[in-house]
Amino acid sequence: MVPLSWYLIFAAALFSIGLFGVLSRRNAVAILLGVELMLNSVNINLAAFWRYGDVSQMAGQVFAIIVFAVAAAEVAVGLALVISVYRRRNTVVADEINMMKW
Amino acid sequence: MSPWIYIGLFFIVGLIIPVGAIGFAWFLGPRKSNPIKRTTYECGIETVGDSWVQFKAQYYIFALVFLVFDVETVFLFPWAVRLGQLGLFAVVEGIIFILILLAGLVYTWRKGMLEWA
Amino acid sequence: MSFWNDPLKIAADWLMGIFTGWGMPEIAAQILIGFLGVFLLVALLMVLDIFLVWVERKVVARFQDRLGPNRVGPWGLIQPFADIIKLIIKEDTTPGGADKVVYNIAPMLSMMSVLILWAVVPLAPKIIGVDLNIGALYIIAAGAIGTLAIIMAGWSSNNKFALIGAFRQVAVMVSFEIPMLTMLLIPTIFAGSMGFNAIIEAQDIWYVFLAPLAAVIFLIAAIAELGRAPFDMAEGESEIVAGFNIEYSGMKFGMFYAGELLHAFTFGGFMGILFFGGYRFFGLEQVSAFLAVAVIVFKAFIGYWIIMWVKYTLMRIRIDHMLAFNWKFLTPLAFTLLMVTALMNALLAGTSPWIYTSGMFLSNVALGWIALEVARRYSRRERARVEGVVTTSRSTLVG
Amino acid sequence: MTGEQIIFLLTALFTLGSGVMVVTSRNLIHAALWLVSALFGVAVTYALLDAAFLAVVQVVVYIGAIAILFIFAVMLTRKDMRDQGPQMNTNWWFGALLSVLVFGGLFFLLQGWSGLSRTASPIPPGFDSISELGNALISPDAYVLPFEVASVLLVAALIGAVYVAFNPRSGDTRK
Repeated sequence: MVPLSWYLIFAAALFSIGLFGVLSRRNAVAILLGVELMLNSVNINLAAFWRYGDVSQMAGQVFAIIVFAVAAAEVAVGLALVISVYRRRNTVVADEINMMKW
Repeated sequence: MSPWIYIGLFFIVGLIIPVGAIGFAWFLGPRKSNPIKRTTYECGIETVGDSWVQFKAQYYIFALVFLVFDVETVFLFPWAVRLGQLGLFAVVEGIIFILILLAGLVYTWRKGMLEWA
Repeated sequence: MSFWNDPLKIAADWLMGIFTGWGMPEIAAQILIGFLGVFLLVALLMVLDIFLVWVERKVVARFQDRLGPNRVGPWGLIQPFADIIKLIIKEDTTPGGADKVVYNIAPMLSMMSVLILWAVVPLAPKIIGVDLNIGALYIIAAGAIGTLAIIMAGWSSNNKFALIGAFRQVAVMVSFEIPMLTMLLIPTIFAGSMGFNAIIEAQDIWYVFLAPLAAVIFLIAAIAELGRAPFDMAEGESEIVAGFNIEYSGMKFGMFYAGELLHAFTFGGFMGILFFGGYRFFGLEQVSAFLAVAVIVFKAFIGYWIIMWVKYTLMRIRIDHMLAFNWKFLTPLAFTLLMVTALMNALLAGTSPWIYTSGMFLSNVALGWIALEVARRYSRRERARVEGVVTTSRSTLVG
Repeated sequence: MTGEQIIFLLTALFTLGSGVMVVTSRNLIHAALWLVSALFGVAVTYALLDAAFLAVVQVVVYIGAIAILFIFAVMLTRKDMRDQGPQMNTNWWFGALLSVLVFGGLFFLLQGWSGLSRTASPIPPGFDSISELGNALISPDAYVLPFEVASVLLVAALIGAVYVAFNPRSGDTRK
């Protein structure tokens, strides 16, 4: 049987990889890819706590499903923003998207 | 034994068979490549420009609407499984859920986003 | 429990005895037996697939008043094997500039996405790969992998036609996935389970009588999902030739082709399972498991034949019409049907089966009629508007 | 080491390797495809956790919809698709350092928690997690409000995304 710690450490590692992607990629779409990894690692934790806690308490799975919805909404709006910026500024590099700066 | 092992076996066998077939054909088939053979097929005309052309934004719109509907419809599956036991209240909840969803579709429609041209 | 009722268990027990006799641990023997069973099923499917090539060619020939393959072997039965030999010894070209890894993975994924569907298909009361409680969603999940394979093939070929074809095909497939998902909900509501075995066991009355409109919408969505005519946007001899698989040759093309045929057959089977009682046919499935398998294969062939009939009768639809049809007609109709079914299911709960069935049937027919009437009114008005525009523009020209 | 542990470790390695490829691939389509394989690994993890519904939904939603949307978005912003320049920004080392620190911190925190070596009790026979999920999602004293709010959220996202990406002032060719 796999102990709970393995799942948690796995999720933490995935979260860190996603965080690295978010912090270091230049392309805005790639940043969103990193955010997806982070959301997934959170979901692994939720599912693991559901399984290792009281199975009849469905909170873990319900929250995981809500996270799916949030991820879908995030991708929809995030990519729409990227496309909108691309149409106006012809770039998807996050450093160059600085209209709000001054 | 967990049923997921069978699913995993199906995935493995489902990969082995095409890999085997393609590998077998690769093993038996001739391999005499030349630059003409490796050109891009466009009915005999020389390719102009990059093949990664810019796409109509409409494809993205349909994918977007699909994404939202897909996630919501998937949510309805646990609802549908329990519907028989839960009576009218659950039905009303589901109908509200679907109506909110359809409101989004109507908005997209009215904005003219579902038009192709 | 005799061999005729549960042959798989008998065979598995027998093999188990042999393997453990060799000193194999029980769990390893179990996995090995599972592997052998899966491999046998998939191998049978591939043989069936080869046979389907012949069926398809014969049937299309009859639809077009031709004879079809009739030279190689009796009734041309050996023809598909000749085709396969040709595919095997053909050169496998890769276009320059293609993304080699993605290009080679795509056909394998495409075939795999079809083969894994059979993990949840119940062939007889006891013969089912996995009786998961999520069978209905599993179909969609496998379809998602197929969609991905198409987009990979189109992108990696480094060809404009391939990429355009892939985009069109994916747009159509994902759009029609919504009505399909919705229609999967309706048998789920009736049976109270997403597992296919449970859905079949609950069908004392075939669901096609409870929800004829759902069956029709499911069929339309399935045909679009398969990418077959009249929804074959991926191909077009006069514009993008073969679509996403244009650069593929030899066995890799064969994988796409065989995958498409088997996919169509599989969805014929799903029609049978979801709406026509699966392996059940007037108690025949109780007699022997082999008869049950025969029943479901027969139903799958009927479904496959209907899909072919549609393909070779109707003409292609333009992509904008196709997507407009889906989003402006089919999707709202599917969700309305879902709401009506859920409501009727709650209102008619506890009544006798006859009232329940006729109530469901009548509500379906009424909804279908209303939808057609609305569509007719709308298209009449639209036609009048277009003609009006033409007239006014002409009059302005004259004026 | 049991079979389940071996499968878990293989899945975790596969997922983390794919994750690393997602954040380091130069080609964005490749990054999106690596994301698909990472998400598939997560789906296998759900299957290992006996969360059948989550596993299938993961494939349907992430691979079937979100990955497709990503690929479409990359195609629409194609100028940078074969960007030969650096894909990392200038202070990527800071991001790397911070990620390692976050992982180290989480690891350290987990070490101090007593429930860490807990093992799962077997699923009780007759327990159907999908029915339970259905109950939880629609019974008024459980999660019916999040269920409805999720619908509102998604519709809001749809409307917002459609408006942001394609509003008529953005120089779109549509009228």
